[in-house]
Amino acid sequence: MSEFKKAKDINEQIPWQELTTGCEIYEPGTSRLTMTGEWRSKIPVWNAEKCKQCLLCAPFCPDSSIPVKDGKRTEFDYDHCKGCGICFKACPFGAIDWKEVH
Amino acid sequence: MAYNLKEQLSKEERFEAGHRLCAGCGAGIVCRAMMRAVEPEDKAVICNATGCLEVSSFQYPFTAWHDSYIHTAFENTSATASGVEAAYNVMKRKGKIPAERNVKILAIGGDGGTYDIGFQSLSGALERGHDFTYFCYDNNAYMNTGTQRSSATPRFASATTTPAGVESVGKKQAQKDLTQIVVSHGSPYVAQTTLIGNLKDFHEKAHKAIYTQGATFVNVLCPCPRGWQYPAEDLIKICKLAVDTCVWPLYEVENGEYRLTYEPKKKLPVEEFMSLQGRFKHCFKPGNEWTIEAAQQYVDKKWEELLAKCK
Amino acid sequence: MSIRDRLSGNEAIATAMRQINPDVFAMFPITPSTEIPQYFAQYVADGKVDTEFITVESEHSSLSACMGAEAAGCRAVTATSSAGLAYMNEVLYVAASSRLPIVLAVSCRALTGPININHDYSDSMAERDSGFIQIYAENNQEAYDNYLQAHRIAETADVRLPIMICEDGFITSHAIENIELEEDDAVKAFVGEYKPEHYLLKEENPLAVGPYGVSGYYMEARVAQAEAMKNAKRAILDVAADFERTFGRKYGLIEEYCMEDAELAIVLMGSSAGTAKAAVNELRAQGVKAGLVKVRVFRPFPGEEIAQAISHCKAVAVLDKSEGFSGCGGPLFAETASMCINLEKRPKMVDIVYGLGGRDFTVDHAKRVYRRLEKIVATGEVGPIYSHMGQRDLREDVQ
Amino acid sequence: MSEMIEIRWHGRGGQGAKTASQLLADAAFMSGKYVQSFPEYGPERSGAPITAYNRISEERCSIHSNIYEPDYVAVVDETLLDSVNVTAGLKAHGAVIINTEKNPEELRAKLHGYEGRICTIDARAISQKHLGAYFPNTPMLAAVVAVSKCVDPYEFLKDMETSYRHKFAKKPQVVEGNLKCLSEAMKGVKG
Repeated sequence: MSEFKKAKDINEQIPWQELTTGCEIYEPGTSRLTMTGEWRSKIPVWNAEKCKQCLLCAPFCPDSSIPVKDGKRTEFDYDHCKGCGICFKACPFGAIDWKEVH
Repeated sequence: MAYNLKEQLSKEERFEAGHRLCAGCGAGIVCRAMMRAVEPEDKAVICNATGCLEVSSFQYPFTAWHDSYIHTAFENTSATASGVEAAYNVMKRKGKIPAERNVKILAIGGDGGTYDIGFQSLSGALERGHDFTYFCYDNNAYMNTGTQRSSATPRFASATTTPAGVESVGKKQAQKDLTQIVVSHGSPYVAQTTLIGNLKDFHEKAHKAIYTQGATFVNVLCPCPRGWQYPAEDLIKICKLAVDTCVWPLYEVENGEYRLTYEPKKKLPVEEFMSLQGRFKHCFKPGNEWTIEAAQQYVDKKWEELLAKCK
Repeated sequence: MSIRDRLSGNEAIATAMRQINPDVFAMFPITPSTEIPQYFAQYVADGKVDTEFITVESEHSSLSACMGAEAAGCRAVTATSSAGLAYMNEVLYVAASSRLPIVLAVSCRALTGPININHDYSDSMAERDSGFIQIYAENNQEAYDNYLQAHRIAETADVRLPIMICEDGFITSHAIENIELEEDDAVKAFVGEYKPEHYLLKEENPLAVGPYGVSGYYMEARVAQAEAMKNAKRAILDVAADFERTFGRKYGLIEEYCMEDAELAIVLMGSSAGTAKAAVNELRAQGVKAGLVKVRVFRPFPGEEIAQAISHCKAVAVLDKSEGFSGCGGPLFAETASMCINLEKRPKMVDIVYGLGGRDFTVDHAKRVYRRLEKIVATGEVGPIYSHMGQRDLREDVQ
Repeated sequence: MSEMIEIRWHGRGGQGAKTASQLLADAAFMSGKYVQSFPEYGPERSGAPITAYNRISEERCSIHSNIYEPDYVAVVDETLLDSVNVTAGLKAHGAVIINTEKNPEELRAKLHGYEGRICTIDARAISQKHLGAYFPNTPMLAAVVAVSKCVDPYEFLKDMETSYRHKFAKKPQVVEGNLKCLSEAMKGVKG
């Protein structure tokens, strides 16, 4: 694979000469570099003990912030979770709390 | 193969975290599920109409997409997809892409980019029969510009260009039935779905659409908490009510054959769907009761028509 | 070996396309460019090309499909005119800023209204700021030759911009004239294979095209695009030099005709330049030091070259075949004049808008322009800087 | 450029004046000349009067205007004489060639005081006789060559034969008909 400009090296300080041609991006999923967790005003809290691993919460996360590993959900990706509360409502077992951020 | 949520969620995520959609936006759920419907060994090219999703999922230098992605403009997504498909065909023919490599061409746009400004290019691409799947995330108004009415906005919804007021009960016209219009193009697979349950309905339709040869179409009702004025966390409930009131019936049309994929055990009054949303608040004011009756009559009529087609 | 033939401009362009065998051609018909896709459809039907030919439902979609195809890794082409080009307007800008080297053949035709199918440059001039490279032809031979050079110019690594190959609607597009065609193999060898570094269908890594650019990036992206357009000047000359080595016909950014010692000059474009050359010949025979500058490349604008070419003249008329409605002259004049602003010594200059909607331009018209320039030199009075020629007019004819 | 010949064709949309001008350009091209053939375009439909032009010369002609002072004028449809001033600008040494069964002088009254040479050709009769249908272009083309000598008449017939044998390779009888049509028309010009 040829060497090309990476998104991590593109920022609002670099000169125009260092932008990619036509503002293209050559890597997958570079949005991960954006910490949308900072947008959160409420926070979901996962109670692993109450969780039955039904996984109904995971597909409803608009922010891909409920990682599933080996068929089980794991801790929220708080770097990206925007705290919308959909998972809190999706959980049939009360295993997700939804709290104010303090 | 039977739908298994655990297996689906074990797939590598193809719509990445860190996009800039509003908290609780249905479009993020749609994109993730859409990409799960592409087999892991296949690549995709996503053609995206200008709109909320586009400005949020590829803001330089951050793309949420793991697959190749192109945004050109608002009204031309189907035409752009036509070009990508033509390129795919010719590159395969000329041996520039190995015969065994499979790339699925997906187009996605909101109701503005699909029902309205993008309708001409959609119709053209459907008629020509390019091998691609168009996903419409229908959030019932032009949300990117701030909830102006679209032809997908239901009657009586208050939008910023059809506000409720002393002389107004919101939008005057019923929602354009785009799904039916697409069926009329002779598309080999057309479906309506939304975000309910374990997303089985969505997944099966998306998968069938993507893996049916030809121009296929999936219309997804996709709530917008800001535009519909409901608490973001209630998305699943809203979707479920849309289906159980028959405001948004779930069905598919395969080579012209209609099939209902979900029939509510008890058809709920449309009022229950409307009452959760601020955009219909004025319908519940004294003197406006007729709007709810009219909405109910319209839903009933459309539902009966659909049932007749599904028999 | 060149092949002696006689073709219309449209068939010449279609022939160039056949020889290049582009991957994707997305078409929508509009007079007078329609013949180009029609000829091409027959090539497809007869198996002379293996292009994917898409018959889309509008010009907006034809260029959009070209964008999809070009980004996907293909050579994509289309053709249009007039309202079709205007309808593409939005997508032209997007294609240019996405840096997709699409080749667009334009049979230039007047914009409405009133609706008119004949030639002027109101369509292509309206898109002069779109970011497309624009090259104009005097006749069918140049239309063909320019097309053969187009892909290489557009695809040059530090250019990567879409390109319009413009011919005069009907006057060139439909007139059959002699032409030297090149052998198919020679054309293919000259144009070469398209090898983009990144494309949507590339296996090794994905490509994302067409982002939202916040203010923190937009300015830089536009400067980069502006630099690419500047680079196009060099690329056009490089490709022209190779074209001359390969096929023997010479091209530049501009063509200077009898300009070495010219005192009176016309700056103009397209087929009118050929007609005006006949006037120059007649005037030269009478001892008048007349010359002309034909602007072949309008984008990037060869301002310095034009300014240099006319700097020693006493009076210059710029002939605009489009009304810019600026109230003070057409686009060719505005740009030519602005590029002369810093010349130590510069000629008197006037703008004449002519030939709109197929209004004929004859040798006599060209001679009238030179007579006007003679008068300017003799009296030292420029007279109206901006005027029209060829219209019926209640006012005294300023020419 | 003095040897350049300029010809203007008058016909009706759909009758083939444009095609006739293209055929003449083809013939001149085959004999090694530089040619231009171009119609004056508008949105006219079948039946409307149309104009087409030819320039034929030994060097490439750079002029791309219409022709206002033609050396020859060809009128494919006699009925145009009532509505179109076909001899406008026609040079004194030139000629107008009209498709009609009439004799030249019978038409002078319709030519707006034109004093020059008038030639006529009964393209209908010749076409019907040799091609079995009304294709005025072929006899008109031959008549224009015979009158204008814009290409050598002998070379012209030879080139046309080659062209027809190529074009109608599978229909030799059509070749014969066309060739007879041309040669009879070349001899049948009156005036």
